[in-house]
Amino acid sequence: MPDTSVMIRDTAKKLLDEKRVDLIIGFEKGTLPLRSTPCFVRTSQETEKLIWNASCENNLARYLRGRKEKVGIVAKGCDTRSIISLIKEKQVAREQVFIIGVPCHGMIDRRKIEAKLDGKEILEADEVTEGVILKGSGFTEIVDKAEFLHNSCSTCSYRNPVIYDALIGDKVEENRGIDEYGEVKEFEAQSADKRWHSFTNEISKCIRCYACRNACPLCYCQECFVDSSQPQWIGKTTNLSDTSIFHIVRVFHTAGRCVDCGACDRACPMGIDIRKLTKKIEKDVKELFHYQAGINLEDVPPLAAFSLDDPQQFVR
Amino acid sequence: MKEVKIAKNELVSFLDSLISEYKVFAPVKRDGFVAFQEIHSGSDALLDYVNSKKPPKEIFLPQSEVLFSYHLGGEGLGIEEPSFEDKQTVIFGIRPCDARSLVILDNIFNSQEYKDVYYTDKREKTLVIAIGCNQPSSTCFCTSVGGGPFSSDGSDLLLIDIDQEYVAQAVTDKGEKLVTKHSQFREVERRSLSLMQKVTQRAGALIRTKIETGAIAEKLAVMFDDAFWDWLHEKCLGCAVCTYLCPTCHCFDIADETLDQTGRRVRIWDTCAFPLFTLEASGVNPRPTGKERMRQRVMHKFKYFVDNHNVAACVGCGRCIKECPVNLDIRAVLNSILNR
Amino acid sequence: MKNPYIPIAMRAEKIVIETDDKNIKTFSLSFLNKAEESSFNYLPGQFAQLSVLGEGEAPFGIASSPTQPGALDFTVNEIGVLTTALHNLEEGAIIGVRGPLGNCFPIELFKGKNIAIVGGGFAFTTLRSLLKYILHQENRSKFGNVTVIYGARRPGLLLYKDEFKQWEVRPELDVYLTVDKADEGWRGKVGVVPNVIKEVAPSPEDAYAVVCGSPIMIKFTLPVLIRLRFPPQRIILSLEMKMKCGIGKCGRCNIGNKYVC
Amino acid sequence: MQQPDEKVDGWEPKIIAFLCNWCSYAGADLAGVSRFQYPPNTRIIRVPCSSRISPLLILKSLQRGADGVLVSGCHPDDCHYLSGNYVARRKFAILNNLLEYLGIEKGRVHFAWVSAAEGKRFAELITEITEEVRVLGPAKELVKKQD
Repeated sequence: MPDTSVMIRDTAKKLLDEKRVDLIIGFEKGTLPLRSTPCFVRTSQETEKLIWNASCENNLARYLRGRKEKVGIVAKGCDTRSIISLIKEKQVAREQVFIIGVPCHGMIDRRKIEAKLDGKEILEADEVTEGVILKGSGFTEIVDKAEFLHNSCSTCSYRNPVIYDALIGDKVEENRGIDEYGEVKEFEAQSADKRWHSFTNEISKCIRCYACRNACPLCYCQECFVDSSQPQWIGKTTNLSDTSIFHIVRVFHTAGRCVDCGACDRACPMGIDIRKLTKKIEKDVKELFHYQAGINLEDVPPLAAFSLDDPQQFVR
Repeated sequence: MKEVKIAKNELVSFLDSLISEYKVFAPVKRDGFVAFQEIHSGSDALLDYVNSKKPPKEIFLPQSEVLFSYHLGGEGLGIEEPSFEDKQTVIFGIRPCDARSLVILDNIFNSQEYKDVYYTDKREKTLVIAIGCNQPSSTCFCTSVGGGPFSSDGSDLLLIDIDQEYVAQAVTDKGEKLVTKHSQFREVERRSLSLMQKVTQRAGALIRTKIETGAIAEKLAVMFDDAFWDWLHEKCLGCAVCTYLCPTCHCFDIADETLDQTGRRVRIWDTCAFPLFTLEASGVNPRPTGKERMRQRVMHKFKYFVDNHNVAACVGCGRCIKECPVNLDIRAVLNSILNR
Repeated sequence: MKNPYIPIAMRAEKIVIETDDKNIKTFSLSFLNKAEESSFNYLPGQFAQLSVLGEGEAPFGIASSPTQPGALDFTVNEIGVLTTALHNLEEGAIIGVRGPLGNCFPIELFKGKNIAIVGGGFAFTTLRSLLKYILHQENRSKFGNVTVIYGARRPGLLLYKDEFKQWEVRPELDVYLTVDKADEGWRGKVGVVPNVIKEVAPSPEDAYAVVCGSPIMIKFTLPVLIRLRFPPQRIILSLEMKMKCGIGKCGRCNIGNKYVC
Repeated sequence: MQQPDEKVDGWEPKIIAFLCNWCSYAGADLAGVSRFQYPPNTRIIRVPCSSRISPLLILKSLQRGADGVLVSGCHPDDCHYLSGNYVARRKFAILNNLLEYLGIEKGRVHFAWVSAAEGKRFAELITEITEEVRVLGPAKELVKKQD
């Protein structure tokens, strides 16, 4: 089977040459081991830069909005789900995007690997069939990729693109028998005090850099509530109450839209477990309204709809 | 410069004696990363680490700092200026790049022309003990921006790890007084000094990135309208990771925080990456897109700062490289500028 | 060193509505004590930060002239949080003021020269300060001819109407008021400021031009002045950007390596 | 609002009630006109519809010293705007779960349907909620303190 990167390049080149798109958004090699970086390709020569590997972790759907040109986008399963959400919310027109779907085996969480190496720096990383070869000063190690996937990847049940105009390679087998809400359930089982304590402990790390918001393809409000001055909803410091409200409301805003791509979680420089919040919302939306974001173009988003017999035990 | 040595097994007792006299900040492991925090026992200090997640600038320029407090509803403005802590402070274990960042920040907050009372108070009460970098990280590029793994800029005392002991270089009078006062510091033998030389040479060679930044400001001088900026920002998310984690970024916002009848006017980190940074009340934004904002960041660090203070506002610590969510690498940016 | 972040308290003695849309008011603030007044030394072109505690602070050009002691005037357009808070104040209210900040017009250079003062919209505040300074009896003889060209979108939006009435009749002052759209009873010129400059054509001989207005007005005014042969170094622009500290530290108001404040 | 630090003598719960203009507010009005007694701890804010309430208003109330928050609108099928309360119901179902998940005490945030005819029910509801919040004591979790 030809290499995925090569197939992506060929497809991109063809699309540009045939002028079916003006721009390809994909990944190129990053400057650090285990890192790739988004790249924007406008000529067929530049398509040589395009790559695919287990460090293509960014959700490129984030770059789709507000474009006038026709765009080809390299998209994993989760990216295509975000694109669906964007199309439903009329932020992107279906005909404007050419989706180059790439079946995904999951992306590597380099922080997990770094934690395992306990301070030893990785200077080189090579993906091979058996795993990932890590080289550093005075050590070479081979690790099993599956062990170091992002949490959102190891519980993902949409590894294959949900919609696409071209599919790169063969579909991969979906995860089966994994309880994707395991962590949420574990958290739910704790006492309220404990939950509040761990929530605030996480949030106290927040430096208000808004990387979570800015990495999220669905966080696109013209004016985010945290930036509004009239009214000013929350203060601008890292006061715990203010940062808590920021995270609660941001997460709430993802209801029925979040596809658990993990972009917010990965972007956070302070390692805040944001996914523990988004995943809860996702779980509730599924349980309460039988809706999952980004799995088809037809279902009406749950907060834009209602049913006469929606649950209301919580209402007096 | 006075050179002495301290045995590694005496470091904890040295720190303990510092703690009895000073408020001591040292690297500790917290929530899975390294942070500078006040320690209450010498053994709490982490010695084996690369660098802290957040730069120690926050000790001098906290993310939010009270400029003054006020009480509403009374006569006049009801302003109360903050009082400053009396206690002298020590920062132990800061890396030379971060120590150097303090010298760069001094240009803004502690110069001949202007002394920021909040910053200067803390700066003048603080003794900086740096530890040189025997194992620079692959993202370090201090030597390209005027520093080095054993640069003593900004330190009062610089410790150099030579296996069983540290060679201690007293860089300032403050540092010298400290080593004279504390009995853990002893005369250094020739053998240790030659060992030190080996260590520093080896570490210097470990820094792989070499960028000739000398010409950057000149290049940037004619690049304001360059097409380069049209694409450079394209993948940037516009978050504040690179600026908030930068040891030299110092831009701030000022806001009032009122609860009930009392409030505080606070100075808060702000960043040129946010549209709000320059958005005017009228709705006009002179830096309307990522292009202008990215240009501002690069220009501020490598052109305007050089014009105004004769030094780039970058110490090559590599935090922005490590933490950028989309791997927008400042080294690559600098190289592209140089290649234009 | 004095802490530049601490405002002094001043009293709003008089608040005057300037424009017919009631969006612009001029606040006359008086010092509460002599010591504060004598340490507030400013020249035309400088600004100050006005505080309404709890709401924040914002920079405003000083619209009064140092030749009128005892008070500072600020003309404020209601547009954001702080300006709204200011507009909600009543006479007698205490306002925080810190300054003077920024640079003044290069008044020393103006001495012995002719001056063309060009303003647009509500950007006539620091120009009013300059004009009043020049017209002060002790200063008038130090400057040459003064031409004032001031425009607004419509007559109701012109500032300082009463003062302009007095200035217009002064023989040694050429005053041209213009509006984009005239109404009944308008006797001044009609047209945008750059066109009026073209028409009036102040002589560049031994002259300085001082321009303050919206970026768009400045953009179209500059070529006109250049065509009239004003050398660029004798065109003085007053710029404004969003500011926080006002003392060159907070890092947002720069244009190139220069801080606007 | 002055926030007592702990449950002290003399402390009274403060409750913010967002009432929809068409049903619940009229219900409160009827309670008043009918002279049904209920505790005076509630501050009422009239809103056009329960769906107008953003989570921000609820959280901000808790942040700034409310010990309890009530959002009340028309019964299902009675919305003046036909479906506002149905949409609100979905929104609040998620919010309610999320707040509980984070560990914010149960009983701080309440949702209810009260019609214009239910003056008595309104008085009872407020009495119940006030007592529940009184038992919980002053709000702690999201209260903003100067740090």
